[in-house]
Amino acid sequence: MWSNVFTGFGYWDVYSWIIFFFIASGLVLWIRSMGRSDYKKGTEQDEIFYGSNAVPEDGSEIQVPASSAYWGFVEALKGYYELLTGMHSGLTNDYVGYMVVVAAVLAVLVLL
Amino acid sequence: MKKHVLFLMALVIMVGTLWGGLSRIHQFGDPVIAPMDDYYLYNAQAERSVNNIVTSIVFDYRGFDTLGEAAVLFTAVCSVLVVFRKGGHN
Amino acid sequence: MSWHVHLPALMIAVPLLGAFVAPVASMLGKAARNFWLVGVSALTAILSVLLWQQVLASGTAIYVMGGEAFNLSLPSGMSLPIRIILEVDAFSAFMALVGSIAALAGAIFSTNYMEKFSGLDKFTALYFLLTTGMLGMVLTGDLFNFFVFLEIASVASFGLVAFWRDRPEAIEASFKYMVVSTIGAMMVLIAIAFLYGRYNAVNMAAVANVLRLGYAEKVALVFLIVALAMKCGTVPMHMWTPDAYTEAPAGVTCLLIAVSQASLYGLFRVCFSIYGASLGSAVVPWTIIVMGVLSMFIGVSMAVVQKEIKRLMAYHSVSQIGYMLLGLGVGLLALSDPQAMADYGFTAMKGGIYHLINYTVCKGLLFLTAGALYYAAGSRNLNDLGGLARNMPYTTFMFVIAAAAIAGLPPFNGFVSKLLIYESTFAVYPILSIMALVTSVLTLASFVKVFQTAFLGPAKARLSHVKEVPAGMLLGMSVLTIVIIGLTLFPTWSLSNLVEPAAKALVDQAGYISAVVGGGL
Amino acid sequence: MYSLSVIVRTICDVFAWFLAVFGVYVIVHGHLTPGGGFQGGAVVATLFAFLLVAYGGKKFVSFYKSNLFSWFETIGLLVFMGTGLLGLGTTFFYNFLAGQGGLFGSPVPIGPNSGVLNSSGTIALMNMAVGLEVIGGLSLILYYMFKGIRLYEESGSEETGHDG
Amino acid sequence: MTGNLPYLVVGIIFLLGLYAVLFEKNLIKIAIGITLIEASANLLLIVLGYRAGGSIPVFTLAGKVEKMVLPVPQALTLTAIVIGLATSALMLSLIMMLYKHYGTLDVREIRRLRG
Repeated sequence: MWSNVFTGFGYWDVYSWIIFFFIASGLVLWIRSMGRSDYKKGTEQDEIFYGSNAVPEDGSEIQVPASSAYWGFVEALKGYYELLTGMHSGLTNDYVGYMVVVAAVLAVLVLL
Repeated sequence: MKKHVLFLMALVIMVGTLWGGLSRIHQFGDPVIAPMDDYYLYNAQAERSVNNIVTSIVFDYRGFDTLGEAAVLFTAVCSVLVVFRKGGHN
Repeated sequence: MSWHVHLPALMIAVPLLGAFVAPVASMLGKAARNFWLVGVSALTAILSVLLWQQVLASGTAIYVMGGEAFNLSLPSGMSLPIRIILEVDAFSAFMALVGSIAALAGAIFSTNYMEKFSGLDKFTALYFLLTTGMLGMVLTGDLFNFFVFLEIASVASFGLVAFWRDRPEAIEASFKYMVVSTIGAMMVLIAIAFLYGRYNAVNMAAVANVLRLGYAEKVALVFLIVALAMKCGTVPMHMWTPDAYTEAPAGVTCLLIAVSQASLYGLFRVCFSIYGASLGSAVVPWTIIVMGVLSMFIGVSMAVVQKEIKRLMAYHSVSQIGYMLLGLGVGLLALSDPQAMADYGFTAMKGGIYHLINYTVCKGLLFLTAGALYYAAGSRNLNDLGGLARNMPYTTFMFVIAAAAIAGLPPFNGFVSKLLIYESTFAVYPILSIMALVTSVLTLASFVKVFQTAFLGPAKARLSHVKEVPAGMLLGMSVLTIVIIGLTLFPTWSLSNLVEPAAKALVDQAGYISAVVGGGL
Repeated sequence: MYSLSVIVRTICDVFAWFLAVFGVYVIVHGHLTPGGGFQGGAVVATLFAFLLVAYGGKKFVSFYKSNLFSWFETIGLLVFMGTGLLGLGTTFFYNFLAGQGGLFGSPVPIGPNSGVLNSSGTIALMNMAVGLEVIGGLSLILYYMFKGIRLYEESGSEETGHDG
Repeated sequence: MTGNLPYLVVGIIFLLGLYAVLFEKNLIKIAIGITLIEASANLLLIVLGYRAGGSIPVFTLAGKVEKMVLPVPQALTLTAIVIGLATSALMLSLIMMLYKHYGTLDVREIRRLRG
């Protein structure tokens, strides 16, 4: 129960990882304890520095929306994604048709 | 339209293989030896004292299927009632 | 004889009775209905644990429906069974355990989540019927009975996907799912008719005992593989998956995951136990492997660009199905070669089956957290969400655990199963494990996107009123969280007790056959 | 839907009851003659389609009691399930009445015979239970699909669900 | 192959149903195609159970019977028919709700879920 999981090529031991995480968190706490101690919540010390501009009230103005996340990735693979979204056309006939195509291909492969 | 041609070809291939398989099951009209069905035909009357062999299969030998079948009907009724239920809160 | 021999029948009878009584129970008011919903699910889960223990202790359990004795599989002088036989080997018991855990979590979650809807008595009945269909699919040893339970699960899921019937997308998703799934079920029925016409038997073990691969058997195999692969949502037949998973209520989606796993079970029962050694050529294993790789890559690459949270997760579950197809397909490839099976095949199957339970609990938990977000924030569009970690700390915590586990971050359980799959598929073909690694990276990317846009970031004005979800939903989520943490902390125990018996039972075709045909009094 | 002419309604009044009686006959003799619970239940359920067409929707809705028929369905299912559960002494769905004498327990001669109504054990019970369930279920489907047309005509109260 | 004509009929009905589902744009026609596929599956089961010159497997008031058709396919078909009925009823209900929501029966306009 406390041994390793042998994967045939290597092994996996969860407890060494957990011990490592404890050590790492201990290190983090130690480094944090070396920080300055005159930090006070609520004072001007924890105000957001927004390029010396006024911080907008509603956060939705300064948040990157999800639709623009990984923009470069999608832009680089434009053709691929156009193909894929063309496949998901929302037409019920197509959905059945892909199944029939797979059945035909598999039938040809298996029967030959 | 290219897609339609592809679907049509796939449909033809699929149904063609289906035909090929169907004609290879067994000759129509004389099934090869049928031990399971013959067991029902010869023993159902003595075992379950029932004249209608089909009913004996539906409700006794394969009664569990019939329970599932009744459950399917119940499911369909529930689904239709869900789709056409009166709105508003319970 | 003790009542334990009736466990396989009770496993199906209890939720079915719960479904039949549900309209009566819900006449007694809201509390009675919720109690019935949770209590029967909990009872089913307890029964599944007992059944699993019994199967592990005393081998494959068979149950003859309506026979003179529960194990009288063959009448006198017959070489093939004449009654419906439930055959529960370790793999079936494992699947039933996983499915009933997911059903319990979804039921607890739904008690609070469905408060805003009417017609909840029908909801309770349909939920139990979906559970019944899932359990029957994994427990039965009879082909036509498998079809009947497949239909129960399908029709119940149509009704549940269309539950919010004032939302046009819900009806649309249900209809599309229905058209595709009904045709798949009819293909299954035609394949069963082929096998019946050839061998005059509908019992899986009896068919497997006498099966010789001919033309008609090949057609039946093609139909079964295509229909069941469609039911578990493999590319390019996955189009219904995002629609249905997105539009179903969250608690139901958690159970739909388990139902798709039951279809996967059917696929591998057909490949390993019915055809098995007589499968001959390597065409079918390679088809399954290619379908798995396609599902992994296309599913996750569609998930990255989604901006509706449940749709993203649904596409992503398509990609996780690919891992199981890959692992078990590699196992099927090595089935006829004991050396290869010992080298990498069995490891791949262990990885696939272990990933199956990891996927079910993690993805179920992810869908529940998505439902909690929808319940609290009133929107599923990631562009409208943001900064919710302040308002919903527990949901955030559980989402992080589930996302890290399914993305395969050490030390979570998802990493163990993926590690097994990587190393075993590398032995077959390095490109396979490279694709799996790339998929894992994109998985992490998609969940980083969800985490960053929904939970982190500045607080939004329109979300300032959001509070943590009610206790019932938190309880339902924490059930799955506890399972994930347990699987994480004791990987060796879960591998040796949950996964390895299942993989052994799946490989052992002769044992599956002899349990019925060789058995009897 | 509006009610049809007086001729049709009269014919309906005359023949609907034969339809019901025939359906009940098919259900009760399910273990002797072709047919059974499902077929007989479907025959009885056609009676309701008959009435719906002949008398029109409003009148049908006025005299059709959906609660009663949902009780039919539930009771039929529970009797069916309970008959299976009663066999748990031996196995689930064990036919514990056949050949025991008593209710539905008398044996039948082997080979072609004229049929014994009091035979076949739980099969007859299950026939009646399933017949009851099918009568309830199919007529409920008819009723609610017709109500669905009305629901389409008058836009019912929409459920906002979780949005907003 | 005239002896196997029923198998040919099964294939033709399956072809027609699948063609309707693949190429028809009206929801009602798609539902009709699906019921056609169900009919072909049921017909296949019944055809498989036919024994030349056999009588129905019911002993009540049967004359002297020398052989009977196979009873199992009829039982399976009974189950399959009820399942098909349930599916068709639910599908028509969904089509009614779709028409209520979208105001059309054209499948090309019912595609809000895409991409």
